[in-house]
Amino acid sequence: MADSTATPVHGPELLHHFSTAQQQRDAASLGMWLFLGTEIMFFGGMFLAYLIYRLLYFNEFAAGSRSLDIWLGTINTIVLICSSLTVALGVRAAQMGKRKLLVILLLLTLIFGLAFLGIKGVEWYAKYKEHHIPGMSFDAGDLIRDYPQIHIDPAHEQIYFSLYFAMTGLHALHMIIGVGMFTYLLYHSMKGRYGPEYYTPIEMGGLYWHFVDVVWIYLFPLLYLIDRKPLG
Amino acid sequence: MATAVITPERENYLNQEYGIKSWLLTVDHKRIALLYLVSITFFFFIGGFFALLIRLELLTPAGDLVQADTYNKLFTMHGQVMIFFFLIPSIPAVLGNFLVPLMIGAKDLAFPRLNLLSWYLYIIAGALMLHCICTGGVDTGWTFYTPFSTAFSNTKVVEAGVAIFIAGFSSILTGLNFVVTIHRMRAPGMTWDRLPLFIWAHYATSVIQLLGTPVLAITLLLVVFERVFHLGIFDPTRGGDPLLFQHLFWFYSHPAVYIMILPAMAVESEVIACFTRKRIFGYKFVAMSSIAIAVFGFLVWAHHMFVAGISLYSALIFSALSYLVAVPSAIKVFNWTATMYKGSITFTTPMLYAFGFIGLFTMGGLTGLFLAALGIDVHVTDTYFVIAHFHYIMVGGAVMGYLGGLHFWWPKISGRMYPEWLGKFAALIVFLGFNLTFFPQFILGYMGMPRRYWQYPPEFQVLNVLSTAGSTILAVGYVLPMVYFLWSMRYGKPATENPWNAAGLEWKTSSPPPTFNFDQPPVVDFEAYDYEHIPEVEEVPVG
Amino acid sequence: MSEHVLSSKMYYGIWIALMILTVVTARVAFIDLGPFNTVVALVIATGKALLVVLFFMHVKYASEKLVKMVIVASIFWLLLLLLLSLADYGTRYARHG
Amino acid sequence: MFDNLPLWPARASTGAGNVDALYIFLLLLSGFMCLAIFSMIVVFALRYRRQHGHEAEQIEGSTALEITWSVVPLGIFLVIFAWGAFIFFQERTPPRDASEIYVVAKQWMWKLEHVEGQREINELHVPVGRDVKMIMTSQDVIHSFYIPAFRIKQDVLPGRYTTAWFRATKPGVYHLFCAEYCGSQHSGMIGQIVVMEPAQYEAWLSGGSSSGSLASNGESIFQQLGCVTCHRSDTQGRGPNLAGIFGKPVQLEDGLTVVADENYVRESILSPSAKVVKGFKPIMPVFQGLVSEEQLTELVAYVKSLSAAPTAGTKVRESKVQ
Ligand code: HEA
Ligand code: HEA
Ligand code: HEC
Ligand code: CUA
Ligand SMILES: [Cu+2]
Repeated sequence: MADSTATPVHGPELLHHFSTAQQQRDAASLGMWLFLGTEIMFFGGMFLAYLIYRLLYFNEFAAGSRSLDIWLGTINTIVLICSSLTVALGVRAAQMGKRKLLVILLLLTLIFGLAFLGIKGVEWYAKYKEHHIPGMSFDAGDLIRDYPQIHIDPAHEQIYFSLYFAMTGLHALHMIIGVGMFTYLLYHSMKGRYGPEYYTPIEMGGLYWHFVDVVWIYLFPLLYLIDRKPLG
Repeated sequence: MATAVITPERENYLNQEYGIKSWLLTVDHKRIALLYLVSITFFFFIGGFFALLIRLELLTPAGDLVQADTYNKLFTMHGQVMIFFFLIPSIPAVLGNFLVPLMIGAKDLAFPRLNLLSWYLYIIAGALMLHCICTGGVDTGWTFYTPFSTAFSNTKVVEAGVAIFIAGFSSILTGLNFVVTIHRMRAPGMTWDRLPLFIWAHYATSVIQLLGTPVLAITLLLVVFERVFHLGIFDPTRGGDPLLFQHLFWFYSHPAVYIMILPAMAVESEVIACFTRKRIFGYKFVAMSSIAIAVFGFLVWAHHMFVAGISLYSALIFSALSYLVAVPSAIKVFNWTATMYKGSITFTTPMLYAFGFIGLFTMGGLTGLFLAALGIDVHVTDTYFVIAHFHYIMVGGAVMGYLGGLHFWWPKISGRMYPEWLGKFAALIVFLGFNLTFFPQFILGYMGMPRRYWQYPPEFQVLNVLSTAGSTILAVGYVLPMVYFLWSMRYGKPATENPWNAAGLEWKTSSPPPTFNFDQPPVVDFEAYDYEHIPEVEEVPVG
Repeated sequence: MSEHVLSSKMYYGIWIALMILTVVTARVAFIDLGPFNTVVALVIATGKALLVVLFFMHVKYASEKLVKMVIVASIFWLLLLLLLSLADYGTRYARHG
Repeated sequence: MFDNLPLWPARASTGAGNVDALYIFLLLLSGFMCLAIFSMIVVFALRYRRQHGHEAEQIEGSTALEITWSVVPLGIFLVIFAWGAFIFFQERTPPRDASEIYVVAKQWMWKLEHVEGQREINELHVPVGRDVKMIMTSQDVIHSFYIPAFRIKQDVLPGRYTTAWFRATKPGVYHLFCAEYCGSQHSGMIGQIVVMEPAQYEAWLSGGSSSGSLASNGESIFQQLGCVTCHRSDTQGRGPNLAGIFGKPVQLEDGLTVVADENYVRESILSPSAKVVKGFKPIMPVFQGLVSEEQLTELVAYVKSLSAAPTAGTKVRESKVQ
């Protein structure tokens, strides 16, 4: 991927070692998909930790999940879905050579991406205020008070929040990388570099963006919706 | 290396450009292979140096040469350097990098810049590791077991963890590049059933790198987080499970042993075919066994945890699965042996290494079967039996494969022949020194000597002395090739295009190859190992 | 990868479906379904993920087999990690259902 | 001759012979395989070495052969697996009436406590011919309890109990090693297992100083920490009556059932909310951090003693000691 995006500024550029443009594009696409495969395993390690501790410490996970702001979580999911739409439309615009539209859509994507990060930041800040950040005078006392019906071990509560921060943190890191990537793509689209003959970078960036969206699609129910039903 | 370039008439990848910059900014897979060659050799000697210190300390039962803490750092860094900075990149990043495009008739890997990036990642990781070594080191064992690594060790765990994390990405990128290259860049006519077995095995290796290494990355990251922020994920006092770390670690690190051995098997298939002048017996089965190893290799990781406190049932499952992965290895050994039947065998240096490989790998593999047997593993786990097992495979197998391959393709890489008699002599020394070093360790292990012991009960001394003696011989055996390879770059006999009279596309271009590998884009209309169509020459022209 | 261009209507359709599913999953979480809350949440998430992968990422129309294999293999490996680990955790504590 | 070069470890437990038998079988099998493969290689290498006028004969391969040399080894492997699993199963299932020893590992020593109350450090006395079960935990990192002469090894984990058992067969002094790397003095975390004739052992037992049986110490801790206020010996307490629960299945609030083993009791004390007994409110306070690892073993021993049949061998002594 790094190679195809770094080709000289004008038009469809065929790197020396490929024999056809098709070959070059297929290579980029396979490379990107393989990379996304590795990403699945990267997040997979955390999913395993999540699965084990959720089975062991369900109460604490439920309480932790309740303490998250479901409104912000849902809104953020929607924001990401919208950004995925603009990305998909952006790839389409590039395919069809609508350069202006492409620029607008990329811009929108960036705005959605930044909005997501902003909302995430707000949520994290709330957690900071509530002393729910592990390692920073963590305190689950409020949860123990708020949910007297379920018994909460503060140590196990901390494990929930550790995983919450590890998972959303690494997801946010991916978002930040995505924003960087899309800024680059935006810059080159404004220079009119992408069109029907050459849009591989847009397409590859799009795949990455959608993937990060898919990860969030799972993180949302796993972290926010563990146990929201009314307490008996 | 840049200065020692030879000057044949033809233009080739070595003499096309000169100067440090032309090397550090190269995107030519062959030059990157040489960059890797130099850097992993460096780390091999660092790791070897630690090994010698370990062996010297163990000469006497008392801990007298170094402090206990120093000893702990020595074996930790020996393991980490040897595994992550030498063996995992060794064959793939040097020989694989050099040969994968040549063997399939491509001009380069699919992503040349990514290839260079992966070398830079390796160098960054290596520099960090070196910094860590020089400023105090780590003492967790190469396995980073929690909660020792997260809460008790006072050494530079974070730095080592980050270094290995980065090295992991280097490894992932190499694997990614290979898979894409093998899928997309084959020359016309190079169908899957014409691929050299070298390519098949590298393909399988890459798959493991892609699917396993990310798990190591996240695991190390979690260890770092745990150490810095005290998350509690691996901390038993907070309800964390230290065994979760072991599951995650071995999910990568067992398959990683196949990242180390598959490429060596790749080399042996080429070498044995060439020096028996035969197609490898059961080509399809050997090819498929590589894939099978890559897949089954992921199903057995908890055999490193039989006494760690996992449940009885899962121990049974993982023990049974461990035997499954041994079958494809057996297939390979039997097929190589069968290939020699009715061959026309020459005893060149690479072939001697191949003999050594088969013998020592078989012994290492068979002792793996001991370890996979639950009842026996309980007794010998964490003893020198395990140490002997994996050095037999990794040093006896993988390093021999690497050295054999380096000799085999040296004429292609450097354009010069190495001195054959010295090569054979060194191979012999390596073989003898190796066995003297590691065979006594099997006995030590069954006697009950635990590993990672700085001092030990006196009755173990004699065997330890033998082992230490062997390691000094081994050191000579390793220094020799380095010396004569360097020598040959200037004084060696110039190599012809195909000095071994071997099959394969890499031998159909000049030695050393031109920058884009082939003057004419090759078209493949022959099977792999078509030795029946290659006339025998009178004398194998060795230098 | 062919240069098949999907209609923008299709994209909007998928987008609306994703929005609806998001709202549904958030609402359903408040209804007591016993152990099925988790199941429903995961089924919906998987449905959404499939929509994104198949349509936004063009796997359904424009991708070759190899890409599909890569996806299936990665998910399969993830399941290996999860399920084989559960072989330990599921039986380690002497717990009965 | 083998004084400073012993080649085989002492065999001093009932299990050791089983392990050796499989080991010898594997040695013979591997030796045979090596011999077969190596001699084939040597013979081929000499017989088919390059000669003038002799070309290599191209042979494609043979599916029949391939299948043979996959299936036959697999069959052999399965035998090894089954054999090894069988031994392991025995190693992992302590006999019901084994006498118990509590082991607490810490950087870098072994603390061993007999139920009768004897405490030892880095040394364990046991009689010949008795089944002994170790219930082990660690105060800090992972250690591993290893007695080569008995062919047993088990990692000792912080935060929970693991167990191992043996039945010594030969009097003598044997190595006790820590086999899991645990920091600076890992190699110094060694000790001795002293196996004695039963009579000698009794003498040692009564000679040694004892600070009360584990269970009786546990009882007094049970009083001190106020456990009795809730766990009374009738059914009136706010907590369940603990008599007779050990080793029996316990119904939990969430519908599941667990067997009350050492780990369960331990968890019930340290983190009571993790598994709440059916019919009770989760009101029991968390004792994590309030009891030491030793006190915990004593409490566990006490809870256990409440379930022991009054005639059980180990319990008889209890009144005598102290
Ligand atoms: C390249 C490295 C490599 C390779 C290829 C292997 C291959 C194998 N390993 Fe090894 N292993 C390590 C490197 C490797 N290992 C390392 C580094 C450790 C220790 C890590 C640590 O703790 O630090 C280790 C530890 C280790 C353990 C854990 C020991 C312990 O700590 O308790 C086990 C247990 O099952 C094991 C088993 C096996 C098996 C069954 C194979 C099989 O794949 C072997 C298959 C090969 C053969 C079997 C030989 C050829 C077959 C025949 C000739 C067939 C004929 C035979 C018959 C019919 C009997 N290994
Ligand atoms: C690829 C992997 C690899 C390789 C090649 C080696 C190579 C060697 N290893 Fe090692 N080893 C491991 C991987 C490897 N090892 C691992 C993973 C562990 C476990 C660590 C742990 O427990 O955490 C281990 C542990 C280990 C131990 C056990 C330590 C302990 O548990 O206490 C021992 C002891 O003998 C040992 C010895 C050796 C020897 C003698 C060599 C020899 O083959 C080395 C020969 C090479 C040389 C001798 C180099 C020659 C160089 C010179 C002579 C010049 C030196 C001078 C300068 C640098 C200027 N190794
Ligand atoms: C405030 C009252 C209270 C105190 C004090 C108390 N417990 Fe409990 N204990 C309970 C209750 C209620 C339960 C059942 C609910 C549960 O499992 O949490 C229980 C359960 C248990 C169980 C599991 C019993 C079973 O039937 O499975 C054990 C073991 C136990 N307690 C031991 C102790 C010990 C040891 C102490 C003192 C260190 C102690 N308890 C102190 C109230 C108490
Ligand atoms: Cu305790 Cu090693
Ligand atoms: Cu393994």
